[in-house]
Amino acid sequence: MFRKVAASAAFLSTLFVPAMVFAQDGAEAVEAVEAAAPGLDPMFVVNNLWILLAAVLVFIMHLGFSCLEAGLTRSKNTVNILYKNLAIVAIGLLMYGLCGFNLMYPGDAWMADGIFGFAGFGLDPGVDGQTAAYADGAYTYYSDFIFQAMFAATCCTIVSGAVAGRVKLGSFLIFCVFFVGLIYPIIGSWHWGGGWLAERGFHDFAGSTLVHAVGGWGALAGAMVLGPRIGKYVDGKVRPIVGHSMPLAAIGVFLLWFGWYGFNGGSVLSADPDTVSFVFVTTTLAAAAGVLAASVVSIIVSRTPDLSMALNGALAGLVGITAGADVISPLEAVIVGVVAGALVVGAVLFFDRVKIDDPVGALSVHLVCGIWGTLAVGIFGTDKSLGAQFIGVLASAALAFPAAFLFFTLLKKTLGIRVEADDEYKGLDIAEHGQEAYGGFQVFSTQ
Amino acid sequence: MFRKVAASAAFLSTLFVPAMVFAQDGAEAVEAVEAAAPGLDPMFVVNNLWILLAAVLVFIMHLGFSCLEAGLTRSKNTVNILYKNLAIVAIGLLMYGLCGFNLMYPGDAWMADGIFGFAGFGLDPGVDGQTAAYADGAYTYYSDFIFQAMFAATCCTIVSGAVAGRVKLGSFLIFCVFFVGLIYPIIGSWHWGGGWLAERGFHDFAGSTLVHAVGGWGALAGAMVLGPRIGKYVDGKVRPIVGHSMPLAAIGVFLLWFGWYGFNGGSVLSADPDTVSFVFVTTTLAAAAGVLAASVVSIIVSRTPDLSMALNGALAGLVGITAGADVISPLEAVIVGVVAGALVVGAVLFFDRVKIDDPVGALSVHLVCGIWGTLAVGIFGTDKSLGAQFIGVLASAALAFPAAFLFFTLLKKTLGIRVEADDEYKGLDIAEHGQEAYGGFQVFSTQ
Amino acid sequence: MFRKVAASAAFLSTLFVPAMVFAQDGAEAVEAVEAAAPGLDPMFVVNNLWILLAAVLVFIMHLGFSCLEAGLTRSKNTVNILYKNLAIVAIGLLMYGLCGFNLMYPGDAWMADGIFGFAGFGLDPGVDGQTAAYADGAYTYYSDFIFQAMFAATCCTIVSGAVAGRVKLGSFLIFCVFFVGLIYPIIGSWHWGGGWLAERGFHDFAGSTLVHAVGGWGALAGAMVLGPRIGKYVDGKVRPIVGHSMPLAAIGVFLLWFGWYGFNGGSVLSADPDTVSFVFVTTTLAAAAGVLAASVVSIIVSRTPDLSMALNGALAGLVGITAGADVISPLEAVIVGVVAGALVVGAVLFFDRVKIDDPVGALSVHLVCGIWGTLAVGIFGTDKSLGAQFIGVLASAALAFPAAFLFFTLLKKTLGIRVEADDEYKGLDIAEHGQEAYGGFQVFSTQ
Amino acid sequence: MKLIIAYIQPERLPMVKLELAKAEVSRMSVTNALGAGAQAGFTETYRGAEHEVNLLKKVRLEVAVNEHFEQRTIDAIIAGARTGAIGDGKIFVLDLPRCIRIRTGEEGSAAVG
Amino acid sequence: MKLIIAYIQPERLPMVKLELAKAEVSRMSVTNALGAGAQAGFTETYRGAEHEVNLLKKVRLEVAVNEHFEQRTIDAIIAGARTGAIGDGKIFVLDLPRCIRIRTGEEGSAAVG
Amino acid sequence: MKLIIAYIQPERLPMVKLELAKAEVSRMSVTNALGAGAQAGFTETYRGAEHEVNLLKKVRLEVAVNEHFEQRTIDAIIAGARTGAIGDGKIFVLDLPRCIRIRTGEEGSAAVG
Ligand SMILES: Nc1ncnc2c1ncn2[C@@H]1O[C@H](COP(=O)(O)OP(=O)(O)O)[C@@H](O)[C@H]1O
Ligand SMILES: Nc1ncnc2c1ncn2[C@@H]1O[C@H](COP(=O)(O)OP(=O)(O)O)[C@@H](O)[C@H]1O
Ligand SMILES: Nc1ncnc2c1ncn2[C@@H]1O[C@H](COP(=O)(O)OP(=O)(O)O)[C@@H](O)[C@H]1O
Repeated sequence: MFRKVAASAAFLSTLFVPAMVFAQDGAEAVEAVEAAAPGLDPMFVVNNLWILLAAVLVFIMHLGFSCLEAGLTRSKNTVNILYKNLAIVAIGLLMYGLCGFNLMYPGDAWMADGIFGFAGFGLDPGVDGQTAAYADGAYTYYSDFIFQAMFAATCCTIVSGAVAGRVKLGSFLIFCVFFVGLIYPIIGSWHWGGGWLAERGFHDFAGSTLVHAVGGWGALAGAMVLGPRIGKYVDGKVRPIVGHSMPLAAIGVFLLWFGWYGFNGGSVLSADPDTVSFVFVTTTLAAAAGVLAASVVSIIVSRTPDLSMALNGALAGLVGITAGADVISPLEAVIVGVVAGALVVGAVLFFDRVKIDDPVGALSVHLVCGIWGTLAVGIFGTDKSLGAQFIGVLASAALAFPAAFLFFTLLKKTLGIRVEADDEYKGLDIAEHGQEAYGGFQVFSTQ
Repeated sequence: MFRKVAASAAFLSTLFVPAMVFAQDGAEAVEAVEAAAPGLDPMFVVNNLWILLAAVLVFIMHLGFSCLEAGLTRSKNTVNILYKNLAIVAIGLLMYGLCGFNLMYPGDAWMADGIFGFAGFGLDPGVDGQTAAYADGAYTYYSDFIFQAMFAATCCTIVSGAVAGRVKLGSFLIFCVFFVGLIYPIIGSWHWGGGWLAERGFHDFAGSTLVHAVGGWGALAGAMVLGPRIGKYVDGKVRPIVGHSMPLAAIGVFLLWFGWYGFNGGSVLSADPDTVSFVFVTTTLAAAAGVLAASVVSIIVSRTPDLSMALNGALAGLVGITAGADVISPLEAVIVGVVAGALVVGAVLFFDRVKIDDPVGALSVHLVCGIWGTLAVGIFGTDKSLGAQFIGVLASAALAFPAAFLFFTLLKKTLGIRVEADDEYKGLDIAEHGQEAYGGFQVFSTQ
Repeated sequence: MFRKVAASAAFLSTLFVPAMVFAQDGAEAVEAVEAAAPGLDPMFVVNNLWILLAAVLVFIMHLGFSCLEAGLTRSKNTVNILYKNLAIVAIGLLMYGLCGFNLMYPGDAWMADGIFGFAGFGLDPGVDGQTAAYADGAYTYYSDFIFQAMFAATCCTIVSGAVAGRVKLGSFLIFCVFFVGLIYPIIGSWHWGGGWLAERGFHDFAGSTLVHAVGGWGALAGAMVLGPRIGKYVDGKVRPIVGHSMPLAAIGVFLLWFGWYGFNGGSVLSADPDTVSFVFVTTTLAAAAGVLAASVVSIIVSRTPDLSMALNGALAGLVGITAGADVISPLEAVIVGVVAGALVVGAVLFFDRVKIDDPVGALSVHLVCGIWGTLAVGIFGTDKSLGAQFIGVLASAALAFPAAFLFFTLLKKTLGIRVEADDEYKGLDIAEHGQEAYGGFQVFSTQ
Repeated sequence: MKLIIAYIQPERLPMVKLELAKAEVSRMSVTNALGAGAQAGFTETYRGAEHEVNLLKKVRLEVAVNEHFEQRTIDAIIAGARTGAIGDGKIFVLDLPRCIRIRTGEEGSAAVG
Repeated sequence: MKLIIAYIQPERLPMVKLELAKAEVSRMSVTNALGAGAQAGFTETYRGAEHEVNLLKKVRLEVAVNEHFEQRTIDAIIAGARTGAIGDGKIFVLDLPRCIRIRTGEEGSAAVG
Repeated sequence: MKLIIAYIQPERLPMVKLELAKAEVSRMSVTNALGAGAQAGFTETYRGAEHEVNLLKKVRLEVAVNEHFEQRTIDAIIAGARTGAIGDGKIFVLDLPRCIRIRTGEEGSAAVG
């Protein structure tokens, strides 16, 4: 009971912050809406529409993540995972509105040049924000915000997968406030916000590094500080902890792939037929190649085709192509996907060997393939420098990992971040929520 | 057996009506399609495309409703719920084509001025319907129809959730024919069809009242006439009847949220970058705020974070912002969402206290938050009158609730609307369909 | 063990082919992307955007197929079905890029005039491919490819449903390489590629014949060569083998319906408001009518409303309208849907009577209603010839069925296509993958 | 000692637990089962084909008790489970020569309670 | 009276029910179970890690019969369940001193049938 | 022969199997069960309403053994299942007069092993 109350208190505290400020966007905003309309440039309208649709597609990726993570873990933790992912989306969106957007795109408000900037709390389209003037006729201020906001929560969802089945809900959500509200946008500002990485010629089209690897570093930190789930590594051997629903996992991956057309396609930041269609093709081929490569490698490794590996393979290909979807040719995209698909299987085995327990393969997919994708730009992209790509990878790692590691350690020392063994046996659904995911079903769990 | 045949007969009768008429739209329509094409205004094309895409997004909300309702009820009623929701969509779409659209948008064909009009059975785009002339370059006649038709079935789906687990299939579908074919479009005509509410300055952007509260009144009538499920209220105490699949429920809510971008965004009725992006932001923030508020309140109430409440919170925020998504600022949208999220938890407790059994929280989400959202427009919207909002809420209640109540009572007296206790124990899947939802699974049901 | 290794080897071999070539699309492609951009025609941009979005919608149909097929079969084959469908998508996309696209749209590269042509391996947009010049301002080369590629895998997925529960994974995937890489595009070239069927006035708007019936013929061949599942027909009687998850099946059908707006709507090949909105309406009404007709007929036949039939009814209506969605009026669309919905139920009974075991109704939906839809164009379409439609139906049957039958027979004689009885009892999940779909759940399977 | 096995209708479980509690029997084990008895089954239809289901859902109770608790346990189960309709279920009583509590290693009567 | 417990292969249940019906035994209770016996298990692989599964799916039958039905019940089960392959299962027969029909309170032989 | 029934905590099953294997008992049947005993349950909340759950997940083991294996089987189960905490479970031992192997028709001691 005490545990519950403490966790709840911790959790509650994460909610006050975003609800508090949000100030600037008051009356002016509404008025701004009332204006506009006539004499619109159709190109502006269609570009903007695409960004909005891309945002909707990215939104559904959160359902994809939820399903994948729930499917690949045990049924006794399902309520917890769904709750966590829903809360992450809500927290991510509100925190991004509160401060993330203005940290990531500080405009002229750099405090440390190209390294840290902040344009203030809340949303403010200003005078021209909702007109074609805001972004050269590509999209409005609010379209910009909503598209970026949908991205933001992603990086925490990645962490969520790696810490599933043992993390305390309240502590984890506090971490999310910190990670999505501060770390993610700061790193993002270095490149997408026009900071120092942008100036060095680093190229990360839709975020192999800025989103996926950053989330992956957080995931690594979390998995390391937490330690493996009970029963995963016994007497030096890996004991598989089988996921409870492969259909859920498959739904998750297909939805992620589906949403990725918004993730990558929307990152063109216009509806330019040439580039968007090109990005669609590279994205698709890399994903398909990732599936086949992961299948082949998993057949070689375990003599049977492992569905969870094939699913991870699709995501591996997608993460891999994300950095260079606009500059890597279709043929090369296949290569990027093949390498990513092979890497992901190897990485799953590797992390198990070093006893870092990652229930859904978040590290293998997002961290490993995120890095691979970023470097692939240096290898295949015309006029791209492998050096710059390296710097980008290292720089983001240098902030994301230690920050996450320290924060997790801090939480561990204070509120605690891991549920007690007994609760882990019972499952987080009963321990943290007093609910079961599958009322009436006989689930036989001896782990 | 007799019951089954009677129910089937009742059900069959619901199907003849829509299949019969549909007359006007014959050869001319096809010819109209053949024309057009060259010299199109790109703005018309992009506006129209957005309406169509919004219709597709609204369509998937029906899957959302199906999943949510199935997930939050027991597994023994799952086939029934899925069937009901599929049939509602089919009936809703056909009835709306048969008469609903022409009742809701009578054009000049008002019979009682601003109160009741009917432009005849079937679809008829007329000469200009498929050109830019139809709606000032915003969309074609068929786009208009399909977008509105997707909305229509929604109000019956809301009712479906509240009567789940005990209603007779045939009787319920007959109710749907009546509700979606008559009541919903008549109320809709008062505002969106340009009737008397429109003239009074009532503002309901995408239907907090016209869709959600109207559905909610039907749901209230249904739940009252039917009475609670056996075992819900025992010796004056509430005994929870736990839903059978939280993943299904979560999939449902995410899909609803996803589709809501079409529901609200499409209600702009053009792709205007300013308004659509604004609506996306208010919609998103209200949903996120709803999640957190419902979480906090449910933690306070039951000491643990209740996933089903958090899920309802998202919907509460969405329903709440629906009336004013275009006139409420982002900051205010957060407030609307917070209030809605808190309201929904309170309402669930309230309805349980007064022993109105609403398995999925349809009343709390759609009725209570629909009213709240409509009033919120009066509170926050510039130049909006709280009085007019009140009138709109009352007027729609004054038709929707008594009509639904009478019709349900009529059905009760004639065909019967509630399955027998024995069938309720067995579950509607076996009782009404002779099928099971989860072939082979051991489901342990002692309720 | 040997079986597994053999199957794996067979499977591996399917992967080398697509990975090998892909050559032409190298550096030029990337450069082509770099160019373009300024002075774009907004109509080009919006048309192209619609094709891309349609491709995304068609993509999610693969999840729909996966869910439907998994839901309507037993839980012990779920991993296998999901894996198969994921692999089909990957193989389909890569094979279509490797050769399918250039077989289906040979341009001037006809070898046997109007019958067989091939424009070479790999993708090559050429100089103008990514500009408005490629398709009269409708879409780019890569948009064209991606939209068509998403279609391609569909025909194998149809086959997949009919052979579920007993086919060997490796052999089936080899069949897919053949079917999607050769047979499907050749037949497609006859009509969509501008071949001999196109010249004869055959009309198949979005593929009732070219996609659905072709897939259906493959499915028929597969089901015949394989024989029924053990226990389906015992002592001359049909013993139902109940699907394991109706929610999965319902999710599948709703997603298919959702994606069909891209399938049919995108087949307009432009965002023309008139035609696209018209197609949306006919598509929607046919689906709705299909649901109700299948419900009514299934009530008459089995005295209870069968959910799986109602679900098939929606698909029946959709498949039925696909050939003529652009030339059949809304009223006629309802008729097409009603007939399709009735046909599908009759066809399910028929195929069971002749002991062709089709677990998910793929033959009834795609083959029977595909043919019906194609002929319906001749019946209802203005200026369409029933004769030409017949020729199209027969011609595609004349290639698809024998080719598939021979190839399946060949596989049967060599690698084998059916798992052993013992493995069928255990389920393909354990037999072919060594995995279970629902870890921890107690599933009671006595079939 | 006796091992009492009872098959009851699933929806009677809460009542049976209540009656057992009144009789001061609080330990028991429950499994779900399918039962064929005098109760008629139902017809399942799936895709046009019918089949008779005559294995109906039941709950299986297992209660180990000391001799002098035997009758009151049986009475309590009957009190909770009886509706008078076919399908109410059966009670089987077996001799239980040995009973051990795992935690303490206690045996016999002390271990049962 | 006797309580007959049988573990059989799941897919033999329809046959066993048929044979029992022929032997005029129509009452029984069924649960699903996992069994370890002489039958070899299989290797499950998941994300590169393997583990041996040696608890295989079985069906557990419980049939209470009068003494003179004991042998024919056993014979019927064997007739329905035997394939000759390892894993066919086992039959255990227990003494059943008491049996009560909940609906009527009947005891003994009358209650069993 | 004896039929040993044991209720244990689900997560102890792997240990119990290990100990049984050490004791050369490799045949057994397992079902999942819910148990009420001395162990406290937990409160489930759902949509604001609470209810007490006191049927907790347990695993039920059934092992048929020859007399001279009785004690070592019991000892093995205890060795694997005991944690010292409430809820560890119970072992019930029944007399097993008859045991038949379906595959061969063998009876008695030969069939048990
Ligand atoms: N002889 C038996 N052996 C095993 N289980 C039995 C036997 N008789 C009845 N049962 C169990 O008891 C349940 C109820 O039996 P049934 O004959 O339907 O009830 P009633 O005796 O009230 O008519 C059955 O479904 C079955 O699970
Ligand atoms: N001694 C035993 N105690 C409990 N259950 C047993 C015992 N022996 C066999 N079983 C059950 O019977 C099933 C079949 O046993 P197995 O030895 O595989 O078959 P067979 O005797 O035909 O070789 C096992 O899976 C198990 O469920
Ligand atoms: N008298 C009994 N009859 C049937 N099952 C029992 C009985 N006593 C205990 N059990 C089973 O054993 C499990 C553990 O019992 P419990 O009393 O909680 O453990 P302990 O004896 O270690 O305190 C229970 O959950 C129940 O399944």
